[in-house]
Amino acid sequence: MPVLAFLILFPLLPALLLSVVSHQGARTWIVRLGVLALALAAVLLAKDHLASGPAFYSPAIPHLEGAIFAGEMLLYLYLLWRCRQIRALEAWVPLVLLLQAGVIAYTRLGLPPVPAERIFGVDNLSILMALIIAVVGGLVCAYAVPYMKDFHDQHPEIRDRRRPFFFLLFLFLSAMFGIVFSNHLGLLFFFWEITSLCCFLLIRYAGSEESIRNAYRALGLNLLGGLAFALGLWWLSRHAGTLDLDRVVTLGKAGALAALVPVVLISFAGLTKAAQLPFQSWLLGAMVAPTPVSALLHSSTMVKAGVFIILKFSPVFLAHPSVGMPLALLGGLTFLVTSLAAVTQSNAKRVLAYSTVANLGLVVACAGVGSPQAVWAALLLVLFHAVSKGLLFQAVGAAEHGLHSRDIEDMEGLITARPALALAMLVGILGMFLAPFGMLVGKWACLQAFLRASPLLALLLAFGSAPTLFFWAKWMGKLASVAGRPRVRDSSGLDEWVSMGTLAVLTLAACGLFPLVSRVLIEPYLAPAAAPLSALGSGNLSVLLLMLGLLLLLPLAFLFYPRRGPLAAPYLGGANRQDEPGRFLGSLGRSFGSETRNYYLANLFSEKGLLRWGGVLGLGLILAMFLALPGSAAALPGPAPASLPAAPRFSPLGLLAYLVAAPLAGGLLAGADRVLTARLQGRVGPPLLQPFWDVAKLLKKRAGVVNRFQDYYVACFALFAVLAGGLFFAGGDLLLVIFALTLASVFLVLAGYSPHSPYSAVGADRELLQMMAYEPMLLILALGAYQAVHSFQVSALVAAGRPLVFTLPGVFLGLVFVVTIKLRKSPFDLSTSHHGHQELVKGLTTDLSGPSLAWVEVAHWYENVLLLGFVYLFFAAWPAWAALAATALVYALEVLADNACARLDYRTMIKSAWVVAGLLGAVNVLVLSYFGRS
Amino acid sequence: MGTRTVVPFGPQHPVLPEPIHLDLVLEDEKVVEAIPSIGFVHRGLEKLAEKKEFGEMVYVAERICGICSFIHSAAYCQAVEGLMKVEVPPRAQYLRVAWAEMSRVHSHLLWLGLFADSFGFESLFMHSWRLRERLLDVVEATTGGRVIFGSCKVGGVRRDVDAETGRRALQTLAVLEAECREITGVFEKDSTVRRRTVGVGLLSGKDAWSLGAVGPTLRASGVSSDSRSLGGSAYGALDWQPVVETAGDCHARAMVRARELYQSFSLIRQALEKMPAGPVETRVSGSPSGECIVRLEQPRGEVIHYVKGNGTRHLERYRVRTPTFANVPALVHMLAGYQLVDVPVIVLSIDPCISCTER
Amino acid sequence: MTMEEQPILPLDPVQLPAKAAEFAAEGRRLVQVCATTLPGSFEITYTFEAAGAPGLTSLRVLVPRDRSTVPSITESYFAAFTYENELQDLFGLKVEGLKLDFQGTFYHLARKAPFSEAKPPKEGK
Amino acid sequence: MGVFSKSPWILHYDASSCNGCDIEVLACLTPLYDVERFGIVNTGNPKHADILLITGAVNEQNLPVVRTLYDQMPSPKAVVAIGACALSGGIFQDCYNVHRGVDSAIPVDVYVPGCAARPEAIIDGVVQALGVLEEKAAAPAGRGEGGKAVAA
Repeated sequence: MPVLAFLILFPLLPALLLSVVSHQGARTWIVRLGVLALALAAVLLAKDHLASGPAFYSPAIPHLEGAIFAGEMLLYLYLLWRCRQIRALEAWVPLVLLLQAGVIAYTRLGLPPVPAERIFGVDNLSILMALIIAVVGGLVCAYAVPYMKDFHDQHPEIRDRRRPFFFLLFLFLSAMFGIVFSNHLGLLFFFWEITSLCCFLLIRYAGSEESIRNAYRALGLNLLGGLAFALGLWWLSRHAGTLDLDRVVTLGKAGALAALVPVVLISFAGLTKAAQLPFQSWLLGAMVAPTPVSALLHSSTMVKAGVFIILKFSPVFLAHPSVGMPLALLGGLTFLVTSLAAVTQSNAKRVLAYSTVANLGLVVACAGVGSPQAVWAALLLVLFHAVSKGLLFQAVGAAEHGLHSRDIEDMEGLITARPALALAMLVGILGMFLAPFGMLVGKWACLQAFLRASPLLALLLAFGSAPTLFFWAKWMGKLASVAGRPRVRDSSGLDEWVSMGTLAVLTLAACGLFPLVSRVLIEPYLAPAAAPLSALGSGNLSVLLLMLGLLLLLPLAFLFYPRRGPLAAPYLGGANRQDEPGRFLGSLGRSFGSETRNYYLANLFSEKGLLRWGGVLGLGLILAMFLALPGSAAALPGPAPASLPAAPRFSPLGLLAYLVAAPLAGGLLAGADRVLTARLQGRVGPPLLQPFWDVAKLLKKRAGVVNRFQDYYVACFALFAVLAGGLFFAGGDLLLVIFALTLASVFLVLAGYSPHSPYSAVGADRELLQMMAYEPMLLILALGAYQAVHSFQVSALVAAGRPLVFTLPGVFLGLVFVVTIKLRKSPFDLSTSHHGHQELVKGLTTDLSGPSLAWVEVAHWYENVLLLGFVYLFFAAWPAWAALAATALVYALEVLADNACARLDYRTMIKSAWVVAGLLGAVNVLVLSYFGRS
Repeated sequence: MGTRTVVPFGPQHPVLPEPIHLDLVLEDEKVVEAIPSIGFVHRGLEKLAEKKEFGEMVYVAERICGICSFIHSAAYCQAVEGLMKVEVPPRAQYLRVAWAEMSRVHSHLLWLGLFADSFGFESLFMHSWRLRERLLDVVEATTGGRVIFGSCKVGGVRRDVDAETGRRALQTLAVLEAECREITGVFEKDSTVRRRTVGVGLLSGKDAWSLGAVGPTLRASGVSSDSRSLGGSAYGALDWQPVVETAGDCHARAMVRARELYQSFSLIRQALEKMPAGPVETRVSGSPSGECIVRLEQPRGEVIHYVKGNGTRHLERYRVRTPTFANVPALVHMLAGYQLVDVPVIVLSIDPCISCTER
Repeated sequence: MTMEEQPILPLDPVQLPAKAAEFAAEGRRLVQVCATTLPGSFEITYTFEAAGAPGLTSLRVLVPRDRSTVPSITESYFAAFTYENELQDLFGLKVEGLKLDFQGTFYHLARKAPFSEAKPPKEGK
Repeated sequence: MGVFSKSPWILHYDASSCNGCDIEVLACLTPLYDVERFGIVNTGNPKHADILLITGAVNEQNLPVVRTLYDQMPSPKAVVAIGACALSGGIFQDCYNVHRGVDSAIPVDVYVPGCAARPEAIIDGVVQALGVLEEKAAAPAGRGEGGKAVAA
């Protein structure tokens, strides 16, 4: 109890000190010591409580209810006074405020008082949240001290109000601790409204017209949530006679409307705070605040409070899917829509904001499902997101101070201009979307949880993941593009680097440490029977660790890598200027540096349209939640606990066979492709073994890379492609295979971005578009396989009694369709092509030559064998010769299509691949899950 | 820092057999601006007229371009013959038509292949060029050359085609014509080809005319303009009609050329069959003086040969305005607003001949 | 040998843009622009074709060598930019009011304005 | 025979040729001649190419382009000049914008005469270039560029 009180109350001390101190040195030390104290206290709390389990405290606080009421009324008065700058269109803000005040006043004064039994509570969820708030939030505060000094140095026009600023930061932390430790909903509500207040004041910090308007929007939407919260309190006071959170959850699970209605109302409040559709606009608008505020709002406070309360209710949603499922779908929809919206953005902070909304959508979806597996996934997501997003916002802030821009396009070439910062940003981005890093593990867990609850959610995740892949990877590409910009000295201060460094290390470590976090912190919180970690499979965890190890160790290889050949200029159609090889002589005598710009796909979908329709659907789902209330009074039995999948069986023999035989088979397949193609074209064609000669020749050529990063990326591409295939043929987890394949492809894309040549870069962009096109279908393949045999293990799929092609005809056709893209066959050989010319010369591989090109080729052979392995799965129940014949037939058909089609454009590719995935794959999965489970 | 991708398209680019350069300014893949740069094959051959006598200049004229070779030599000869008031024997007139149309078939088959390559349809490219070799066999049998015929001279042609050679040529052409139907059918109907060509590179008839476009580029936009209608050589005596399409897009341009294949087959057949007996050249004496503009229909459109003589063995001015030169403004006009993938298709759709353009 | 009608109308360079505008209004197509270097001047011929009417009509201007400027017709005929850039690069003429002016980079030449020298042709052998 | 003879990848560039030789180079790839039988692939990208097939006389404007393309080809590499113009400037050697043959710009290994060079001659030139490539691959790094051979 004392530690708990310390966490809530102690931040007020630095807050008050900082509100009077304006000396930079003193401020630095107050913040450092304050943050250190908080972090230590949080760790202490964790240490004390992890062993003892959940605990409740009811200290005798005199006049608690009265004090809360008084505090709330003061808050309303202050906010009302603050509303004096509003415009006519914002008149709804004070209206909501007054309504809320009225509801609270009526509840407190007009209804008999409800006794509080358990005022504070500690469980593993609140410990996890406390750790995030103390560590990540604390680091953001430390980062803010030098940042804000720079900020005011650079923006002399903005009034220096750093004293209230730092006061608000620590007040925010205090209120967040209050929220996570309060079991008394009345008290929790008070802290809730304080965070709204802090958020409002911090957003309007710059005092510009835009910041004031956005601050009012944030306030209004949060007050709207607050109104729902207040109504919930009123309903509880009137019908349930308790305001204790744990009691409400218990009542809710049992199906009492007295508790169910407030649960939905308070969840609504959580949705507004977590900026879910259709309330996402306030969080986007909050970008006007200085970067530490964004970092704080997105990583450890505010939006996390929103999902925290919803997660608290997850047992209720598990028991009442009619209420939980619309909520889960709303989360899934938010994930899909805002991920797509992020694709259209070039403003780094907006990309980050949409990504936050999207990931919180996943957390909400998990909470809506409510199963132990889902909650486990949600907690992992909350943790990893806090770390990575905190890091990313800080890195963007630091970049902004150097570049005077937050546009991703302006971050081009940061890898050589500001390597340390670029590395921090790259780690943050890796942490957000790629295996083996945190968020991807979280998404993986989500997928498993969704599959057991509703395949529809899993499909939303499958489609939503593809755009995240696209926008993160293109950002990485910008950073990695070696644009020959001069090295810039870093201006970031020590505290900024400590903060970013710690978070970067945490992001990397999360991959290795998350099983520990899961065992110690998260699993005890879940239902006793649940063992979600083992559902991922311990073998898979070793694979993840292996991947991480490879990623970290590979750069070391460069110490021993011989520097062969001089660096070459990028390919520029032969128009390179002799004096400056990176520039070219254009028309009208103009001289250009090679300029490349990412794709924003504004001609495929618009941010506005997405949000409008997403918002309408989101409102509909919220309405559905309320409408489901009357019918859900009777508690449904939760779904039977899913049986744990059998321990993965790894077959070292398959792995070995793949490692040795795949390049042979891949090379022969490539040779057969060329011979067959030649015959179809009325030619004789090359010898069957030609591809081997080609690779042997390339290996003997002198290297001519544009920069040395290219070799690293190509090595990673080859390595992870081999790893993906090896995993598959060892009978491993299909999802992990797909993740490893994605990781490999991202490295190939980076190899394309790196030379900063328009041809390679457009090729890389197109490769990403291709990935975005086929990724949903690959995930659907895994989903379908799971529906069919209740396992992701390739070994289980091979052992299926009935050929999958009969169970999953739609998935099979969809797969064949996207394999065309992945095999680089017409009509979808957009990014590079094995034969024939295209508008991009050789696209992605234009600036690779000699040995690096050879490795790309060999990696493609490995990849192609893996892809045909996917196809083989559908026939695996047949005798091997028949299955192989069927697979060969599919390959021959791909070659035939390659020779019978013109190349289409990328828009057609994305649309058709998604439509095919949706119509064939997704429908197949849904049909199987609703009708096939007999 | 720029906000748009700038792609240096060429001068070396595999989709362009000849070097030109475009500064392509892109947003995503949308072409916002496309400014051409030429001159990579500019030799300045018009000025050779000062160094080579008018009779030798035929060799230069037919090397303005290795694809449009024959018609360049024919146009040059016709221009000089016009200055010198030389009457070319009728048999030579018919032979000139036959060879001109053979060079059109050769050029169009070549173009169909390159056009297919521009949208990544490699096998269609291969088959177009496979058929073209058949036509080159006929060319080789009648002229001795494959791409540069060397058969035209001032006053007539250098060699005759005997009856047996003519008969065999017609037989080969009949087989070839049947095989061409297969590939032009793909260009016309294949859904992926249509997706890449229909509605791409739109050019209205009005724009085509006012931008000075010529040949299939102009005729695909609904304007019936064909220099062969002037009745030069033996065209006035043969039965044919200009091929016109109305859609004004890349597909229409391909269709004009595909249909012209069959028109050319018919013209070759008519010319070889109706060819009167007699000599194939007139002796020329004296030196040219005066000036003359001759227009002939190249596979790529109207070509202008302008000669000005001053009574010496050397022309005072020899000037060639080639069809691609005339089509460049239309090309620049067409490119803006389409996608990067459409650029090769649109560029190829005018059947650019840079060697001609830059001389 | 059939020869079409090819009238050539002499014109003062000053009148050129107005005449070109008139031709454009009549719907004539620009067929070619051709320059010839004469001993004391540049002879520039602008050839047009009227829709549906046979024959080519040419306008001919003489630009004295010492003046070397000629007005552009790109206002009426955008397509003339290729010809007029060629005039600038090959003949060393200055074309005034040229839209899309390559400023001497239309061709990269080994020799500046190679056509500007009026070389008396050798007499025949 | 080493690996270079088995997998010669070519780059074709037209340095102010009249197209005659260029279309014959392309014709080599197509069904009648089908040089892919010998592993020859037209890459269209200097960075992937082993043999530069160059047609036409080098002119003022493409001189830097030819040099850039040659420089961007990774060693070992060979250059085959195709056609009368590439050999000497041919009929255009007196033109004001022409720099004579290709060897005035970059080292040439094999000369293929003809106007236009016939596909058979071009293929023969490439075959000779294979020997040059093998020689250069065997020679110590940095040496062995240049050299001469004449195709029939």
